[in-house]
Amino acid sequence: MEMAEQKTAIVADAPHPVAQTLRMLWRDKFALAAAVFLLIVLLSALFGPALLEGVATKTNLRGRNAPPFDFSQPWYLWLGGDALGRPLLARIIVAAQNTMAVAVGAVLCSLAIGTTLGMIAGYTSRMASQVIMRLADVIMSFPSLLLAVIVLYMLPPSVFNLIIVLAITRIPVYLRTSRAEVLEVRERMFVQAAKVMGASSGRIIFRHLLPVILPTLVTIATLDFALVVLVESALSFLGIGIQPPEITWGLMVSQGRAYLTTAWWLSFWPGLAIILTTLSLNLLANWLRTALDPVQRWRLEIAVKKNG
Amino acid sequence: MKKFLWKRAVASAISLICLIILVFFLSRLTGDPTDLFLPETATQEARDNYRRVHGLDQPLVSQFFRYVTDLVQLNFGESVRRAEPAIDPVLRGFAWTLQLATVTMALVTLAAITLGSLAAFHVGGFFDRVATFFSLMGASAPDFWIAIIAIVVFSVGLGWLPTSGTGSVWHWIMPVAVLFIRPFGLILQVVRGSMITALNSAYVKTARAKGVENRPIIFVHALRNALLPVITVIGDQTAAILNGAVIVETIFGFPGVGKLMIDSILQRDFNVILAAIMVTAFAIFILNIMIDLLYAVLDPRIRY
Amino acid sequence: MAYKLGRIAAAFMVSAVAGHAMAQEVTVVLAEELDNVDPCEASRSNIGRVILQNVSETLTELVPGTGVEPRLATSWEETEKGTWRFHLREGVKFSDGTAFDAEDVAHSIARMTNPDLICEIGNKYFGGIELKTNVVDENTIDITPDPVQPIMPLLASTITIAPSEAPMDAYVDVPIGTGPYVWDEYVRGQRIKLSANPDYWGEAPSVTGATYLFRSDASVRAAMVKTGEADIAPNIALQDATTDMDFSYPNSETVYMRLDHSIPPLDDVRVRQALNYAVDKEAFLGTILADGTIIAKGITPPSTIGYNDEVEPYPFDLEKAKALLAEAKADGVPVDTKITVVGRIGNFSAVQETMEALLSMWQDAGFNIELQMQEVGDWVEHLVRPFAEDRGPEIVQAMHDNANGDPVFSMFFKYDCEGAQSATCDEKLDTMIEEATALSGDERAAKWSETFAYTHEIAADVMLWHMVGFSRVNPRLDFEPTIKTNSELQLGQIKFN
Amino acid sequence: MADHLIEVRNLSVDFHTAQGTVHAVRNVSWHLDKGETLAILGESGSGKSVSASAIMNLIDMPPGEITSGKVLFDGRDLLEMSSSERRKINGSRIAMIFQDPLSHLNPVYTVGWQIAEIMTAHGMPAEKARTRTLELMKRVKIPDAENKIDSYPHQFSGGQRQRLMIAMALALKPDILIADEPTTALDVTVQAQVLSLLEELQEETGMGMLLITHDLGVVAEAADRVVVMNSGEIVETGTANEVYHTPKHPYTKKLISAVPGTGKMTDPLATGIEPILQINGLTKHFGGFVAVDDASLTVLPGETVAIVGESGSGKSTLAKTLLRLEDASSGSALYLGRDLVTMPSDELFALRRDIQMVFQDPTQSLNPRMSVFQIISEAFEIHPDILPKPQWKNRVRELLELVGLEASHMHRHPHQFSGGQRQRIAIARALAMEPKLIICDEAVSALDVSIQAQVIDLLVKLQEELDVSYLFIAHDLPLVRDFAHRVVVMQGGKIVEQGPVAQIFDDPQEDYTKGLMAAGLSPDPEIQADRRRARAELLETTI
Repeated sequence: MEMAEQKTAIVADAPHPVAQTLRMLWRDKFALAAAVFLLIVLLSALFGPALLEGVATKTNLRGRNAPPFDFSQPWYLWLGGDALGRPLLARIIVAAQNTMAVAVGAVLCSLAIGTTLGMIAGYTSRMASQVIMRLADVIMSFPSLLLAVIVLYMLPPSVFNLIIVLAITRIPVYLRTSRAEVLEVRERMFVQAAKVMGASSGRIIFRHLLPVILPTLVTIATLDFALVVLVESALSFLGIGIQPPEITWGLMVSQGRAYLTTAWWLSFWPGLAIILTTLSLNLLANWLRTALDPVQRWRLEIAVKKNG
Repeated sequence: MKKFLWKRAVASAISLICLIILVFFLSRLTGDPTDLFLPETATQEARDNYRRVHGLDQPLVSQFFRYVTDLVQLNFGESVRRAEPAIDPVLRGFAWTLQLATVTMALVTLAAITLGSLAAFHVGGFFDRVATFFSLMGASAPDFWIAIIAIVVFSVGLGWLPTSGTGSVWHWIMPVAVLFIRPFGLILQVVRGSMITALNSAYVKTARAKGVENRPIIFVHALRNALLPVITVIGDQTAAILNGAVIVETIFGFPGVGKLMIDSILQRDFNVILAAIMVTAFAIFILNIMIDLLYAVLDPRIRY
Repeated sequence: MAYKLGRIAAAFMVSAVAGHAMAQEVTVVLAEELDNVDPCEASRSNIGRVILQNVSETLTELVPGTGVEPRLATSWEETEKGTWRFHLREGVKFSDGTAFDAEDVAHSIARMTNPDLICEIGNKYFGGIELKTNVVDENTIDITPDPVQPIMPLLASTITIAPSEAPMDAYVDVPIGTGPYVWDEYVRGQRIKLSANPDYWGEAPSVTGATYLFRSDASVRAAMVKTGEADIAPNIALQDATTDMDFSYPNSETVYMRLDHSIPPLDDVRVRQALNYAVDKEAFLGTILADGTIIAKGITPPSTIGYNDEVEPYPFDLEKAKALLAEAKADGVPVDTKITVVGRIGNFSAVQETMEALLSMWQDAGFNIELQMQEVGDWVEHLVRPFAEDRGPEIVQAMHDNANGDPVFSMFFKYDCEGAQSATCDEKLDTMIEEATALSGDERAAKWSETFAYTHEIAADVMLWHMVGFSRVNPRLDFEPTIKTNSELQLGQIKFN
Repeated sequence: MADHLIEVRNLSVDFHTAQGTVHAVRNVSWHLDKGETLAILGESGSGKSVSASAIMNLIDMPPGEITSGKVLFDGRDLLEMSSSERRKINGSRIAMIFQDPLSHLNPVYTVGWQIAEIMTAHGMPAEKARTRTLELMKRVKIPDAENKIDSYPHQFSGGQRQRLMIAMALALKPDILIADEPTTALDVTVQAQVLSLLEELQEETGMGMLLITHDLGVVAEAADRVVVMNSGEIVETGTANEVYHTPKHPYTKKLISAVPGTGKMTDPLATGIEPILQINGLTKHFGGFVAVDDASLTVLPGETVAIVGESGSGKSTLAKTLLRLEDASSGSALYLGRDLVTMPSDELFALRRDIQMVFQDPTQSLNPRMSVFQIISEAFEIHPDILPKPQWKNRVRELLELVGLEASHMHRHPHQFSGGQRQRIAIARALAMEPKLIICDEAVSALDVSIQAQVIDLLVKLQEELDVSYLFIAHDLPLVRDFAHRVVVMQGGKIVEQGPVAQIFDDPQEDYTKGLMAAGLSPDPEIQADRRRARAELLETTI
C-alpha cells in the first residue's frame, strides 16, 4: 500500500508509455525475441503472397522431397522441397497469410462477439443473461471439431468459413470471462459515478466497462491465437480444414506427416513455424500479463538485479 | 444447496434440449446418408428403399417428432451404419474416453499444480523460466505431430512402447502423454499466474510474520486460494477431452467417443451423433456442477 | 536408466503379444473398424477382408490369372437360356453345426436382395437384376437372372452364403459361415478374433487363428508390423513402403477424371482430348505414385476381359493440347469457362498431391481451372446422378475398383446415358455396352475391346492410372498380396516361413 | 546498548523501479524497550512501515534492497541471520498484526486453524494448540468461542477479526508486538475497544509494542514515545506529550494543526429559506433487512448537512437512494418540490446535473483508463446542453484550477496523481455538471490528515463561491465538527439525533451520540489520558 503510493508519486514524471513499453520489452529477452519473430511472421503474411506466390506454387515433380540445407540451390529451396518439389521456405512464407488470416480473423470475431454478449449478459437484465449463458453452455458442450465438420460440410472450406467455425467455438471463453469481469467491474465506484452523471447503459458498457476488461481479454486472445492455429492444423489433419491449392501451415504439416519417416522436413518446418509462432505468442502473452499487473510490473522495470 | 442443484439441473436441461434441436437439424443439413451407405452402382429403387427403411423420406419435422418421442422413452434410435442401437457404440466409446480424460487430467492437475506453484514461488528464477518455456513449447506443438513423432521414436526406433491400441498399461503411456501436453502447459500457466497473486496477498504476509515455513505457505496458504481459477480451467480442459480427443484416438487407435463422433458425422449416422453429443454434454454438465461444488468446498465464502 | 526402462517395456510387450510365436496365429491391422459384420455386406472391403472366404464362402471364386473356380459349388452349367444350375459341394457344415444345402443358397440370395434389409452385395452386383431361384434337390439349385446374365458363374463369386437361420430383415451380430475360420469374438473398437474351423470341408489351413486390429493412420499400421505388433498391414502408404517387408500389388483400382459431357466446353471432343494430352502421366510414376503403377487407357485393369492392348494411352503433348484448345476456341467453344475439378479427400494416399500436380499441368496447357477437394459425402453428390442443375463444367476425380474380371461391373453405370455415375450420353456407346452385356465368351471380350477403343477415341474421360497398393508383411509369413487383397484376405492362403 | 529489547540502527531501504531507485527509508534509527509502546507516526508514503517489514523479513528482494543498517534483537543482527533462523523468531518472539484483518486472514481456513498454526509452526502439538486457541479467543473476548473456533474469517465482524489477529499474534507470548495501523478501518467505538484490549494485554505480558499509525489520536491513546516520519526520514522523536505539545519540526507542527475537531464551529444558516432537499420518511429494505428506516431531513441551499454514523448505519444507502442508484422502498425526497424517488427517468436525467456525488475512494471512483480531461468532460458529453464542444478544454482547465490542480495535467491518467489530487479531480468532475447539491460519501476518509484538511478547505471555499449545498457523509465526528452547519446522527438505519453542529457536539441528547463522542480519540495525550481514566471508571461502575 505504502509502496504503491510512493511509486505513483514517481510515475508522474514517467517517460512516454510507448518508450516505457519498449524498455520493458527490452528487459525480457524472451519476449523481445518473440516480438521480433512475430513481426517477421506479420511481414510474411502481409507481403509474402504478393512476392512469392509464383515460386511457391511451381511444381517440379522431378525435384520432389528435395532435402534441406542444399545451399547451392536458390534461397527458397534451402529448407528443401515438398512432395511436389515446391520450395518449402517460400511456401511457409506464403502460407503465413492464410494462417494469420484464419487465426486473427477467428480470434477477433470471437473476441468481438463473445465480449459483446458477455457484457450484455453481465450488465443488463437477468433474462438476457440467462439466455446468453445457456447459449454459451450449448456451444461449450458442442464438440468444436464436430461443429467444424458440420459447418464445413455445409459451406465450402474457405478461409472465411473456417474463421466462422473457429470463431464460434471460441466465443464462450470471451463471453464467460467478460461477463465475470463485468459483474465485478460494474460494482466499482467509477461506474456508479458515471451513472450519477446520467450516463446511458451503452456509454457505461463501452466507455467504462470495456476499456477496463479489455486487457484481460487481450491476454486470453493472445493465448487463443495460438490455440486457433493449432486447431486449424488439427482440422487439416482430419481433412476438413482449408483445402489446396490454398495453403496454411497446418495443412502443410498434415500433408507432410505422411512423409515423417522418409522426408521429415516436409512437416517439420511448417510445424516449427507453428511452434515458434504460438510459443512467441504465449511468451508475449505472459509478458503482457506481467506488464499489465501493477503488482508484478517491477519485475520488468528494475534495471539491474542487485542482491544485497 | 438443493435449490442450487435444482436450478442447475433445469438450466442444463434447457441447454441440452437446445443442443438436441440444434444438432438434429444442423446435422441433417449436411445431407443424406443414402449415397454414402449404398454402393455407387445402387439403383434409384434401392436408394428410395433405403430412405424408406430409415425414415429419411419423411418430412424433417416429423422425423424430429418421431426422434423426440423415442427419446423420451430413452430410445436413441438405431445406427444407420452399424447394425446396433445408436447408444451402444457411444457408451462403449465414452467409457474409454472417460478413463482417458480422468487419467490424463489427474496427472495434469498433479503436475501442473506442483510445478506451477514452485515456478510462482521462484518467479523470474531459473526454474520458473525453464518450466514456463517448456510448458509453452509443448502446448505450442500440433498434437498429431507430437503423436506421430512419439511413435516413430519410442515404438519404432527404441522399441520401448507399443505403437497403439489398448491392452496393457504401456499402451496408455503415449496417448496420455500426448493429451497431457497442452492442458499441462495451459494449467501450469494459470496456476503460476494465480499463485503469484496469492503469494503476494496479505494473508501470505501474515503467514510469513507467523514464522510459517515456505512449503506450507505455498501449498497450504496460497494454493487453496489460488485454485479457484485453476479448477475452472481444469474443468474446461477435461470437457475438451470428453468432447473428443479425436487426434489421439485416431492415431493411437484408441476406441473413444471422439473418433466415433467424427466418423458418424462423415457417414451421416445422425442417431449416433445425437446420442454421442447427448452423452458427452450430459457428462460435461455433471462435470460443471461438480466444479461448482468444488468451489464451495475450496472457498467457504461461496455458498449456494 | 533408459536402457532398463526399455528392457522392462520390451518384456511387457512380449507378454502382451505373446500369442505370436507360440501358436500359428497372425495379427492383421486394418484401416477401419467393421461397422457391420453381416456376410451380405462382405463386398465392402473393410468387411470383406475379414469375412470373405475366411468365415463366409461363395458359390464360385474368381482366382487371379485362372478365372472362375469352384468353391461351394463344385460345377455349374447353363441348363437353358438364362438359367444356371449349380451343383453344390456335399458334406459341408456351417460353423453352427447345421448342414449346407440348396435352401441356404436360396435363402442367402433372397436375403441379400431383400429391399427391407438393404445389403451391399445385392445392391452392388444385382441392382436391376431379378434373381429367381429354384431348389432342384438338396445339392442342386437353379438360378435364373432377369435380365439374362451370361456371366452368372462370375456373379456367383460375389454371393456369400449364410445359413437359412439368418434373419431375413435384420443383420446378424455374429457371422456364421462354412469357411475355414470361425468367428470367435468381436470387441468393438478393439479387435476381432477368428480361429480355425475344425470341421472345415477343405484342407486345414496353416494359420490357426487371427486377430484383427484397427488403426486409421497408415504410418501407424506400417509401424505396427515393423515393431512386431502385427503381421500383416494389407494397406499402407507408398511413402511408408520403404523396407523389404513391403509388397506392392495391383489393387484393381483405376484412377480417372470423369468429364461431364453435357456442359460446354467439355462437350467438345477436342477440349476433352486436350485435357488428356496435357497430363504427363509418366511424371507421376516413381514420384508421387509408386513404381509399378500402370498408365490406364480404360476403366478396367489389364486382368479384366476385353482389355484392349492395341489402344495407346494419350501421350503427354503440351503443344498438341494447346493446339486442340485453340482450334476449339476458333470454332466458338467457350474454352475459357472456369472448370471445376472435384477431388475426394483421402481417396488414396497421394490424392492431394496428385490433384495439385494435375491442376498445375492443366493450367500450363491454358485451361481456366480450379480445384475443390471434398469430403466423400459432398463429393459423391458430384459423382452420382442426379447432378446439380446449376453446375458449371466439372471434372470429378474418381477411383474405380473392378477386381471381378468383367467390364460389365463398370461400363453401364459409368458410361450409359442412364448410368448412375455417367456424365456421358452417347447413343453409339450405349448400344455397344448393351450388346457386350448380352454376349459371352470371346465374342464378349471382342465387343468390350471395341467399346474401350471407342471410349478412348472420344476421350470420354481422362484415364490416368491402374494403381498399386502396398502391404507390409512380417517376414515370418509366406504371403504375397494379389489384386484381390483389396477386397479379401484369405487366411487360408497364408503359410509360415 | 544491549538493554534495548530491539534496536534499529541506521536502516536504509531502497526499492528499484524503472524510474530509478526509490529510497523508502534513509538512516532510520529507533529502539523499543520492554513494556513500552513506541508509535511510528507518518502519512502514506512516509516509510513508516518499512522498518517493521525489515524486522519481519517481509521485504521482497528484489525489488527491495536493504542498503545499510542493523536490526539488533537479543544482541544479534536480524539482518545477518538465515531465513530459517528468522522464521523461528517470527511469530514466537516478534509478532505482527496488520491493518485490514479481513485480507490478512486467509479466507479459506477457519480462524481456529489459523491461530493454532502459529503454535504448530513453532512446534506445539496440534491438540494443545487448539486448546490454547480456544483460551486465546476467549481472552480477546470473542463471544461463543467454542463454536466460533471453526468459523471462517468472513463470518466475523471487523472488530472481531482484529481481535482474532491479536489472539494469533499473542499466542506464543512474543517479546514484541508490531501493530501496523491496527484500528484504521474500524469504527470509532470498535477502535477504542481494540486499543484498550492491546493495552490490557501489554500490561499482562509486559511485551514491547511498536504501533505504526497515521492517527495522532491513536498515538495519544496508546503510545509512550513517538517517532514521526516523513518521506523516509525520522523528523522528530520524543514522548507522546512532548511531541504533541511542543513539536519542533515544521512537519510535525503542520500535522498537528491539520487534525480536525479543534477549530471554531459553524453557525447554523438562517431559517425560513425554502429547502433544496426535503426527505420525508425515506425507507429502504433489502429483503427483510431494513437499511434505511423512516429517515427525514432537510438541506437548505448553501448548507452543509453532515450525516454521521458507524458502518451499517445506513448512511451510504441513504445517499444511493437519493441518487437513484438504489430504489427507495417508500417515502419521498423532494428536490425543489419534485420527488426524486418516483421521478421518471427522462426527468431524472435532466436532474442529474443538479445533484452530484463525490465518492469515498478516489482511486476507485475515477476510471483508470481515462485521462483527466476525458473524466471531466464526460459530463459535457452526457449533457450536451451544458457546453458546446469547442469550450470544453477551457472549462476543464478552469475547473482544474478551481480545485487547485495544474491545468496542464489534464492529459494525465488518475494513477499519475496522489490520493488528494485524485479527490480534487473527482470534485472537479462533480462541479462540471454545475450542481446545486453535492453528496460527499466519506469523501475524505481515505486521505491523510493533512490532505483531508486541504480537501475540506476546498469544499468550504467552493461553497462560498458557488453556493452549493453538501450532504456530507462521514463516520468521523471530529471531521464534520469544523465545517458542517447541521449534523444528523444515524444508527441502524434510523436517524437518532439531528441538530445544529454546536448542539450535537456540546450538548448531545442521545446516549448513542454521547458514546460516539466518548469513543473518539483526541490527539492530545493529556485529554486522552483523562478520557481513558473516565472510561475505566465508567467500566468499574457498570461492573
